[in-house]
Amino acid sequence: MTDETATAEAAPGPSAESTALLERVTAALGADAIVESGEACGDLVVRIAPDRWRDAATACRDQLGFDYLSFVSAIDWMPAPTLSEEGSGDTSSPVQPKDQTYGVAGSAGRFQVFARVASTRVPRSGLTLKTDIDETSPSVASWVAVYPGADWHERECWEMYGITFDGHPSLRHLYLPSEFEGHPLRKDFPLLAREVKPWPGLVDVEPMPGEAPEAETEAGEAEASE
Amino acid sequence: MTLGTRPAGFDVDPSLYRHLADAQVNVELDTGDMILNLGPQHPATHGTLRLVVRLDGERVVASDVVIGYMHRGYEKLTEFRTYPQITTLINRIDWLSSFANEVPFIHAAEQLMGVEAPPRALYIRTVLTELSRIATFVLFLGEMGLQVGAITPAFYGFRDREYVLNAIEAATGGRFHPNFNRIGGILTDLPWGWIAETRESMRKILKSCDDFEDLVVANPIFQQRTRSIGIIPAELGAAYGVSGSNLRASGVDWDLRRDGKPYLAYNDLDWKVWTHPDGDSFARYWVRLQETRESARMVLQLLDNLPAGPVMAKVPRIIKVPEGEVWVNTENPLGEMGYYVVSKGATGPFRVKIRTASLSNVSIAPWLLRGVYVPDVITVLASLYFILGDIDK
Amino acid sequence: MTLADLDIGWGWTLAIKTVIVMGLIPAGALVLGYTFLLKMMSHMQSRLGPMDPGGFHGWFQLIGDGIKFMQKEDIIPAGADKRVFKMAPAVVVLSTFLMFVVLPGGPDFVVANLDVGVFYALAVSSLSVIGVLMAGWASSNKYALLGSLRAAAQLIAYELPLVLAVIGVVIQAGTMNLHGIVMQQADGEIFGWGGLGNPFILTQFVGFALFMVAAQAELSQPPFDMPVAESELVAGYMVEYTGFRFLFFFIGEFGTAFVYAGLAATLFLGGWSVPFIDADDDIMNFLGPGVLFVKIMLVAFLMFWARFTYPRLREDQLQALAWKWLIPISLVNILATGALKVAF
Amino acid sequence: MVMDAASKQVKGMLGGLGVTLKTMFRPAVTVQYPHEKEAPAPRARGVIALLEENCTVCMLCARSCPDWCIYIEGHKEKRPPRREGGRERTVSVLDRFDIDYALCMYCGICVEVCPFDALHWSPEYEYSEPSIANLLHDMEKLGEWEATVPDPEPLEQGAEVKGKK
Repeated sequence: MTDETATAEAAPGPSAESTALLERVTAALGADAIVESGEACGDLVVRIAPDRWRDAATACRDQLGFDYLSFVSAIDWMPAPTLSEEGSGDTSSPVQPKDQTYGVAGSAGRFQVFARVASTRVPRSGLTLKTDIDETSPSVASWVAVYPGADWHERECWEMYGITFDGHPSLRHLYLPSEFEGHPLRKDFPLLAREVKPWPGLVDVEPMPGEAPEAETEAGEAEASE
Repeated sequence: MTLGTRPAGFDVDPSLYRHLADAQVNVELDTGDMILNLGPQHPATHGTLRLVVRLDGERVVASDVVIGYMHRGYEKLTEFRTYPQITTLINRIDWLSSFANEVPFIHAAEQLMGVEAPPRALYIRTVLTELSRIATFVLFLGEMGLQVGAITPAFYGFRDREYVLNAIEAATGGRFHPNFNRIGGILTDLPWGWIAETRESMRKILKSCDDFEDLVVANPIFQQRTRSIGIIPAELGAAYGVSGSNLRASGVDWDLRRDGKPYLAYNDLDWKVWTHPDGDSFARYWVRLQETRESARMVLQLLDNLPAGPVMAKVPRIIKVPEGEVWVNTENPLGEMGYYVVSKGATGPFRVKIRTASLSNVSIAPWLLRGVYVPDVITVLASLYFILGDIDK
Repeated sequence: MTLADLDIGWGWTLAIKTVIVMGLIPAGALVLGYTFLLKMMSHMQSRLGPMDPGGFHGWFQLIGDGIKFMQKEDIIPAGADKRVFKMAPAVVVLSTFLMFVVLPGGPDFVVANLDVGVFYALAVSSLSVIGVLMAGWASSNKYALLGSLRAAAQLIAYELPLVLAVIGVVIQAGTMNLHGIVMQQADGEIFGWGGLGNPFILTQFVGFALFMVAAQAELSQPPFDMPVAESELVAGYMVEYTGFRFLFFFIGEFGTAFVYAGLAATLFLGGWSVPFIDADDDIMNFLGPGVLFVKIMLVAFLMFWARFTYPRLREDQLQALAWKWLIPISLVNILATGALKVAF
Repeated sequence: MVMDAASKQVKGMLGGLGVTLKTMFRPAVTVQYPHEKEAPAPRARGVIALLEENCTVCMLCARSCPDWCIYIEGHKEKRPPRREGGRERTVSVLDRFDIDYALCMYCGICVEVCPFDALHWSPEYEYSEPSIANLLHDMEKLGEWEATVPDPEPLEQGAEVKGKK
């Protein structure tokens, strides 16, 4: 019974708590550190300048009282080169829009590191921080000095996206075997299982002898499933 | 051959997927100590967790956790699936409390779509979440006894789990993977006579919790083996992201069912959040025992005032979630589980960050295991209570 | 009608006695293993245990296991020290066989009625430590090494309370000869009333408790099963053994449990004697073993009951329990028995 | 103070023994599987049964299955018109409808998404095979399962009974 959270994205302006929290964050970090802020279904999302990423962590823990680190991860905003245009007729995986749009609080480029911190003392408190990573040399300051829990999250992020975290004690593989090449969670990394096996959803209904050729049923079926 | 760029003729070199035993181990080798490999096949690790331990005699000098043997790449899979298909997948992350995995994801999708499940559906979801919590905790109560050496509690744990799994199977059709949640409500209503049956199994669970109290908690040998072993200080636990009963056992009075954003029907219940000041393995066992009892009472309360009415809100057949981002986290049996769903208006999400509890709960293990005896390594790991699917996603 | 007056020479009597003992140990191990490990443990855990093998309540289960172990492949690890690896199970089981020598089933139903019976039994029982160490070291496996070192420390630490607990009985009985101890218990009277005889458990209950705890540790059964801690060391020193070598260890484990229960029954519950029948006449040669068997099952029930209920003590707690609690208590017990012996 | 700590310890030890003894005399919970069989709940998702008449080869189930484990082939046929004088109907008829239970994860999306109610759940669970290839059930096998599908049982009181099953 989510009463006060804004239902749709275009809610009439961010809710009261988010604005109050935004002021506290600006006070703690200084206005220049905050590039942009927005609200995702009632939660405040703040985009921090890349060089102030570790100060943001220390500010969150000391001044803002967010002692609990939920996670550190990354997003790759590039639209995935979907497989279906190769004519395999595979409509099983969802078709994402082609243009590269950014989520709440925007983004400067393709990669973004985002983290979620919360407080164990204040109920319903929490903050999502984002920062931009430039594609050519993806790296950002590591949070391990402030939140020791970030150690494994950053190792996973490095291994999945290729974003190096300066100051991390030992960046090495967390999930993948040690000689694995490539960064799987990047959008251009193929999902092998789906490429090796032909798609069983292919329509295989031979038309009546002398009926219209194959193409007609193909089109008929494709839009039925949209 | 790097896999990053996609070559024309697509052949997969199988050798790249072999798990080499020589994971980069962050443990400097010097002659004095003995390196012992606990896992990946080892009775004490709940699955394929590998703990490389450097021993000086029987005392642990340094330890490093190697995970990834169970990695199935969920976050990559979610980019190729529609919403109904994802719900069937995510209840395989923490397979012990599989119903509880679906709740935050469905809640996130509902918030993005602005749909709200009818009250009866919310009540039934809460009942099934608490049932899966009892199923997970009851197994823990038995399992912890086994790790510390007593064989009998493990069988009591599995026996009680059967009562709860039968109830879940009668309602949802699947013992382990119910797949009962839909965006906007649940599949169908409860079968006839289910409420009476569940009340009966709750009575059995409460009685067997007293058995665990006498057999394990009151036992001085168990207390000797677990008191002041593996103490997690509250602020360090929070900094590591430890959550759930592990953090409440260190005295942190924080439970997302009460302190997080209101979800399901927890606000209509009166229930108590259990904490314990010590923060050692005994406290974690004790807190989970009290929470099992609390969950059983909650289920009885929920079944008493279950509202009548529909179980499914008005939702289009082909679900397209409007563009937007949302973070929903809930209090799963193992700790805080959350989904950061980024949607761009397609039939499937653009990116789903799955925050699982066990990853952070186990990340504190190397810190905890410094200077500990080998038997206590097993006690500490057992008391943290993680599931490998939860860690490796 | 005792074996002595069958004029068949000492060679044959020795052969018959050996056959009896060689048959008794595996049978004792099977009976104990079946009733307690399979049936009692499962009922205590609200399950049925083996029901199918052998029709009625799965009685054939352990015999079937034995045959299965026989035909299993005998794997010796590459890095193992072959000769020591092969000999280890034999040494462990040897101590069990030797202990049977003195256990009296009736007035003459005993292999050798040694005057230093109790002393001999306890001395021989500590032979198994060597076997365990050999097994652990020879298997060249880290878990086995850890297990055997733990076993060595534990068995030696609990040798002392075992012996001290028995000294109380010896003082009260005045003799170390097991036959004599049983007779003392059969004929003795409590404050003048001789009806029930005077089983030493009544006066030596502290000694009995100490003996049971120490015996539990000697058998490395929970709460003292650190050497075979299945959740840490997988199977301790037995981890590399397969096939009939593992069968030796299994028989050793349950055979020793059978012997210790026998020893406890003889020392504390009056061995083969039954209250109203004179313990010395010939009928007891046939009735005695049955009575002793019932008492053994009683004592074994206590042992296995604790085994299925308690968790495992950690290594240092286990040692602390032995040195700080059991040995001082047993010394006090000896002091008290001595003082009372002198007074009465 | 020392005394009640000691007595608590002794009570703790004996309490544990009490529990195991009490359970020993209670009846065991095991079900002797080959001899006695526990009936699965009517709603249990054991195996998927196919009602061939309802199927119109619309491929929705094969398309929405996350594991890609449904393989369908069909052909079109002419059927006499329902009402005389009406024009002839062309109907798609199933040639092949296989479900590979080695891949299936029993999620039930196909049963739910089928618009013509051709797929049903049956609580049958004893169909294990020595070789994994036989787990590919063809149309006849799926038709046989149709007999074991229970009719929908009544719902709990307070449930709003909608038109559809």
